[in-house]
Amino acid sequence: MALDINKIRNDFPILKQMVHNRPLVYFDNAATTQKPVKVIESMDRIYRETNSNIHRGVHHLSDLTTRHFEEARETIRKFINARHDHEIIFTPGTTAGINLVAFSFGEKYVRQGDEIIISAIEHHSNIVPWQMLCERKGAKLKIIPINDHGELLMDQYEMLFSSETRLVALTHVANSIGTINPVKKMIETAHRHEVPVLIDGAQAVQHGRVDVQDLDADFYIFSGHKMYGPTGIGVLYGKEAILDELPPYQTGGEMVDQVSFEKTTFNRLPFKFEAGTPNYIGGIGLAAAADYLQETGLDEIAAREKDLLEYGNKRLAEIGGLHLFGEAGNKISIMSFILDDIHPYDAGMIIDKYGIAVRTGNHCAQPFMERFGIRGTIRASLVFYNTHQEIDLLCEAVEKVKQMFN
Amino acid sequence: MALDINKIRNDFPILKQMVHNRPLVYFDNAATTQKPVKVIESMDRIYRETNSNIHRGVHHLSDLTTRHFEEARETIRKFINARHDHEIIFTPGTTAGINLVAFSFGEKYVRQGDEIIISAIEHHSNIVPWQMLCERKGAKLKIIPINDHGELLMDQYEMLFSSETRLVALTHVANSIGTINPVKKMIETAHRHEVPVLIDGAQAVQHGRVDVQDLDADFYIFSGHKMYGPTGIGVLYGKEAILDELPPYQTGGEMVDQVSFEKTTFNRLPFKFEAGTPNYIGGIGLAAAADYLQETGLDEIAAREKDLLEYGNKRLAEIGGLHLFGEAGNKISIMSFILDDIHPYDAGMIIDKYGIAVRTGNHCAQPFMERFGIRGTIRASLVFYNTHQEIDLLCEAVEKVKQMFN
Amino acid sequence: MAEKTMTEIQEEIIEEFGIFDDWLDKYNYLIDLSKSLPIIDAKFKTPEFLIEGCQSSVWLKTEMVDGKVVFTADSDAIITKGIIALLVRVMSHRQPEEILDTDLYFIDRIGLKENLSPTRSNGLVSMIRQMKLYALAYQAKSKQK
Amino acid sequence: MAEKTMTEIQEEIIEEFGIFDDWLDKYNYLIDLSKSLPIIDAKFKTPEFLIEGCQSSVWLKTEMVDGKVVFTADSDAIITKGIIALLVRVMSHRQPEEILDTDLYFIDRIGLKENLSPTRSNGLVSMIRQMKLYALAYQAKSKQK
Ligand SMILES: Cc1ncc(COP(=O)(O)O)c(C=O)c1O
Ligand SMILES: Cc1ncc(COP(=O)(O)O)c(C=O)c1O
Repeated sequence: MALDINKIRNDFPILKQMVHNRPLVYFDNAATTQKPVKVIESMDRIYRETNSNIHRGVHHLSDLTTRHFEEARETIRKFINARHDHEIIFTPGTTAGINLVAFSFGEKYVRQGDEIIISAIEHHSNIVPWQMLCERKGAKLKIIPINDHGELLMDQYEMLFSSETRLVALTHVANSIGTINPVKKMIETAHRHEVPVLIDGAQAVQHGRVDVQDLDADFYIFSGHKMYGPTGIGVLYGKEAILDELPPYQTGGEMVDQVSFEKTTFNRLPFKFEAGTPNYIGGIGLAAAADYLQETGLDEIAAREKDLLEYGNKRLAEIGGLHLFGEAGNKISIMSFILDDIHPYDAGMIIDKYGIAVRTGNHCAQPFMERFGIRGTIRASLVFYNTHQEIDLLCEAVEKVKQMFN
Repeated sequence: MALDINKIRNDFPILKQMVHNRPLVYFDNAATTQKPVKVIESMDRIYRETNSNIHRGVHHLSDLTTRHFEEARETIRKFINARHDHEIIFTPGTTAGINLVAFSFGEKYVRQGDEIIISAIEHHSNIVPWQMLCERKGAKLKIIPINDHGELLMDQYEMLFSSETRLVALTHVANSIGTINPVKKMIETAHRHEVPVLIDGAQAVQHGRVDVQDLDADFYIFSGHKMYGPTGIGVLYGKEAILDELPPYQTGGEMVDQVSFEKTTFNRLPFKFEAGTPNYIGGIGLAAAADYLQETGLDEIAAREKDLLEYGNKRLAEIGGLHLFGEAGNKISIMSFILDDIHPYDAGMIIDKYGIAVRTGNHCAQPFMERFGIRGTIRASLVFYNTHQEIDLLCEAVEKVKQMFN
Repeated sequence: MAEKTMTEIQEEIIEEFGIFDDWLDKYNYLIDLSKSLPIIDAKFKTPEFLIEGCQSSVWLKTEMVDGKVVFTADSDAIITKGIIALLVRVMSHRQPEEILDTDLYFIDRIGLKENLSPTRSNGLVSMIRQMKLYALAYQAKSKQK
Repeated sequence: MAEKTMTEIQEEIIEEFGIFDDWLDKYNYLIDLSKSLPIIDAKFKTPEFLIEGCQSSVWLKTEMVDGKVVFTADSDAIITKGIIALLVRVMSHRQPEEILDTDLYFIDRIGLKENLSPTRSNGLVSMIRQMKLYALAYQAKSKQK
């Protein structure tokens, strides 16, 4: 069933904002998505009615808030179909989650001479933590190359494995150009070499169903703020068997079991990895976002976004001197482009005046930009609350840009 | 000028809640404080009107939100009187901030055989990260002991320094019993030995003026949720000269400057330490909390809380078989007590039925509990929005507990 | 002993608690019950039998007597102990199968659910899990034979 | 050259921009201005003179000529370049003192403040900082003598 777009747009209060005296056209969804009323109100309600620090509290509000937080964990478990609640670790975001694994997995399993495989279309957050780990341990980073469409080269991938390979860290969806990587197949390949796989799902969970068991991902990581939830919260999923083996990352607060100055023992999963007071209100807000996505229907969302991408691609292709990057067969509705002889920044400044929010620059994917010999692109990232009319407005603005700068 | 308590209670919507059919008496403020409308609405407004990811955005909303976030940094700078904005690092909370320093400072300055000084009244979050660091580096933890009142022994402190001492990590205010440590003097002592000092201010900033320059603290760390702000956000203050020298902790996102697969360089302060999308909405909410505290008046707050402590101490002293822990001359309004022959958990369960939220247990300060040979206490932590009448209700509930269990 | 089923005993307890008007009566009754619990021998109050809760501790001892699982338990907190008394009354002297197959719903129905909240850290949730695990172990063992 | 004070030039620019009705006219004018900027010699477009912005880059070259600071600058983005043209018009060929003492308010007044937002990462904020630092350095040097 197609989505009722008017109803949906009503769910997002910010979409009624005016920017430079024009109705906001929000095409910066890959940076962060807007929030439905349901999410905003879920947090507002806690602050007004039940807020209390969680765990170990004997009083009513603490009990209530703890339950809500643990229910949120269960909601997230269902959302990505993890086997156990305690495989869901709340983190401050994707970057924090990747850093956690880079440290804990690195301490346990990565030695001098070992290798870690990442791809050429990773976000900096899935590059630099591995570089740092490699530097600390004397390990080596191997890169899966891409073709001109922005697709990973599968034959090259297979060839990167060696007996030294310890981990593959791979984005599910590329934030710069929207490519959906064939992660299920790639995980299978890695597992054939007995190498576990971390998936950066920051650009994936908001665009379609993700089933971590079906993917057989060893780690799966994402951010709340990119899936219609609040800032300051994210999720690290890890298989119980692996998480159990890893040493803790940050320490202090509820994550410890017994503390003395001589010896400290750690709490069980998931608490072992949740040091300090977690962002429990953020966690509850994130669960509200997951609920919202489920209710709206992830298949319906994917279908609508596919339609937007097709329309957008068609309309942009009509504009002379406009070059789209990333033409993977399988991608989310991100349109990343440049205009002949026009600096993305100049274009962005003018497009902004039309009330249209696009992002310009390297999108935290410098190595990718270098691959194509460009400094940056103009990126319009659309989601299900966007419309054809908004795409038309973007085209109008782009025409204006061309007229002004040529 | 004394505070208008009716007006103040109106600022906190949750204080009107009913718990077990009684008006909520919230005495669990050391775990987390409640939030004034000003804070709740500041975040609500962003989500509804201006939300957009910060930094590097060319569009209007991104620009606006970035400004608000950087203004929040400036607000926090003023709040603790730091010299520079870029000495204010936003973190997910106190625990995260301490872990950051334990890693980055540890990597740079701590070697085999070095020593770190902490105290006997630290929260686990200011114990375990140092234990882990010591374990990683082969360093040693030295503990400042306390007397029976819960005060640190200054002569012993002085004697702990050696040429191996690299850092003192010390709580400003003890969360278990409320002792205010003479941190200014203790920092002076450490500096005389050329040792920098990290202050855990999680229980301090919400109770009175803190001036990091006056204290001359090298690091000062606190949580938003304990100072009337949102969850998932905290602050690490560090002196520019030291922060500049430290390697980054988490990596990825805006905190990098140039990334290639060969080499990555890092952004300047404060971004170097803010990996990934920071909790920018939390940061803005936190600034609203700091504003609220300034407007209410930190001196007025301190005076009111002193009065509550005096009244509470007096009333509790009238109850037979009740023993207060922590009778430091200088303390915040935390009353930590046990009842003869009654388990704190049993007491807590009954007190809860009176709609009173107290915390029972070890308060994440096991070593402290062991020092006094107890498993835990009942802790009532009061702040300026609490009242004498509420203290009377607590005394009533405690009498009931005694009657039931004796 | 234990001629009645676990479900019957649960219903019995629900009826008993039905007469209480408010929490005060219920908790006073729990305190009384705590006194009725056969005290676990001090020699069993060892780490081996300890179920650590952050707030209160629970000791649980299990034996197999004539094909039935017998639980003895204790806690350092009175209210926890009162609830233990109820749990022992329902679950002890049962065949493993019954323990495994029966839903424990009475705690909720008598309005003491909060005491089983995992957040209370009073050891009770772990204790019930432990009781079921013992039953499972005994069952597995008897099937082996 | 530069008989007028920096403040006078700023007022002049504000007046010029006063005739524009909307952003479109302003930006078109900036684009025109960008073309008027004397092009920086390619040999100076080196890392040494580069001020890196995430979005666009700025090159800045400074000389001391007859006791006055002379700025030459360029950018890879046109709008940034247009604003640079204005900044050079106001700030170049000045004594260090004047550069240091004068408040730069015209950008705000002509409604281009957004272009100086640190968040735009277009290098302009760093450029202005750099211009003032150069002036400071020249001043310090001349005092030494
Ligand atoms: C003195 C002290 N330090 C550190 C912490 C940890 O703070 P958070 O849980 O916000 O990370 C607390 C919180 O209870 C505290 O009281
Ligand atoms: C693919 C990908 N990974 C990681 C991140 C980092 O996420 P966060 O900034 O929420 O930590 C992003 C955000 O842009 C992303 O798109």
